[in-house]
Amino acid sequence: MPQLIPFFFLNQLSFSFIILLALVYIFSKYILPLYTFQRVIRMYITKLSNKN
Amino acid sequence: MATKVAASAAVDFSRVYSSLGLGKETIASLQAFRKRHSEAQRLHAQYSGQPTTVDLARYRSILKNTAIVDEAEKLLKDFKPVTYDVSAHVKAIETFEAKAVEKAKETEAKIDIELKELQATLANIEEARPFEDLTVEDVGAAHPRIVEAVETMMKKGKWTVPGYKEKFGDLNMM
Amino acid sequence: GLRKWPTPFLKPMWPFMAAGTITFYLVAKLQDAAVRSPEFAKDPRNPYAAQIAKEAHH
Amino acid sequence: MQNLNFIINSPLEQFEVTSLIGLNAPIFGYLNTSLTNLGLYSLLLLFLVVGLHFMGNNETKIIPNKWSISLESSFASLSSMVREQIGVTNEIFLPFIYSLFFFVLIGNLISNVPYSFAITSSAIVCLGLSVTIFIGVTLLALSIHKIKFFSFFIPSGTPLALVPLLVLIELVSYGARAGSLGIRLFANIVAGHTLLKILSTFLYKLFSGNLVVAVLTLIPFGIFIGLVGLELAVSFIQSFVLTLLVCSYLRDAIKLH
Repeated sequence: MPQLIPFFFLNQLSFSFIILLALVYIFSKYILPLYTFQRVIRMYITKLSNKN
Repeated sequence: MATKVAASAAVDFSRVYSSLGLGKETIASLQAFRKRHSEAQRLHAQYSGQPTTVDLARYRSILKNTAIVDEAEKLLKDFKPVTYDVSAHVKAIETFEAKAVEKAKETEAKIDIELKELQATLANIEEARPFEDLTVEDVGAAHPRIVEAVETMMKKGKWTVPGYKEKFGDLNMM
Repeated sequence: GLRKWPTPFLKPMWPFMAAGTITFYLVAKLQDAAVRSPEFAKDPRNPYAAQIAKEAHH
Repeated sequence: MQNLNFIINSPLEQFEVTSLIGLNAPIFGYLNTSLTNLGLYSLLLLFLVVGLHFMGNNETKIIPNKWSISLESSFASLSSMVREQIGVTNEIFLPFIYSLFFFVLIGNLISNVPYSFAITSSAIVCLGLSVTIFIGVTLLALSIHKIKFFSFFIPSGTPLALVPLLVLIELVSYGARAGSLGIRLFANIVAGHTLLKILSTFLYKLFSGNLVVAVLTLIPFGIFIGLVGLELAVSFIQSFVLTLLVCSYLRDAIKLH
């Protein structure tokens, strides 16, 4: 069972944790807010067009 | 003053009415002014055409009471057409004219600025992309209030936009 | 990239980061023990061979 | 038929973690850093996921194109899952859930490419992730509810006599979460990949036999392709199930009952 060879346990764990944390950071700060921002703007534009 | 007279003759009123896009009441007042002007001119022409000499000798022959004729003659002699003190009017007109010219310059400057703005909007319209290419950043730059609203939403950890589901439907796969 | 939004990062993530360090510590101890276990100590692919050899001398 | 002679010892060889660029220096206490193939694939995963999202936003235009619609639908699905599972007030975990979903999903999809490495097939990553999430959720619950958190193990309305027994059972089932989350993912991926490896080796033998046998093996090859399809489905299902369970664990932590 090659998964049980202990040599790179720490290495595997640190890589996957760092990548996951980086992913969460990039998503929460850069990418996901754009979707809510887009939704708010769409609501704003429809409200704008209903007004006049 | 001569140039003014020549200029006023050259004013083509029909063009003034139509092209300058004046307001209705300005056109009405212009027309009234022109009517008064032509009326005055006509009267002036009519009266200046009339003889102003009085044939006193004939009267003396007809009337017995020559004293009346003498009196009329005296009256005639010291009759002076009342000379209106036109200078006040003229001064008023002058100041009005100065003010008008100055206002005209002002409006001219304003029109220049408007012209530049129009040019800018024209350029904007030309380089503006159709609605399909409107990006989120453009609207964000145009309305920083929206950006602040979304930032507070993010800080508070609120990700749902109220009313979005009803209006735009839900792209939910599950 | 695009502009940065002030979404909180630590606020939701602190429990998982703390837990991460705990598991990290546990796995580190596990690995050190396992690497020195007789079964893997002599393994040619063992990157810690030098370390183990030095410790063996003391 | 010249037989390819590189030796494939066991179907599990595909899961071996080897160091591609290693640096083992005796400086400050035996520095052992190395870029392993798992590290390389996780960097590839980070690049793919972030690249997918940067390329797929249709230059942040308001009107979406095909790519941004699909990403918007994934955002809508995950945000509605978070809203339903964890509740509307604390949607603060959406980025974590979203990135966990994509981490596991794209990791599994990469592993379906032949001769690539499966990140989620390494026991320590899956179990580590699962134990971390378990401890994280418990820490969160303790931080919110302090002592009252332990009322979670006593289902409401149990007679006093039964309480110790039930608490024990609840504790065991709560503790099992730590392992089950990871082992489920790990077992599915490893089993699937091992099965495909064994079948493909067998089919290769059949195909390289004489012509008649080769043509006949097209039928089992069809089944094999079906299995590859199944493996793709497994990748999706596993990442979805993991995300859903993490959401429900978070709900238990925040809402207790």
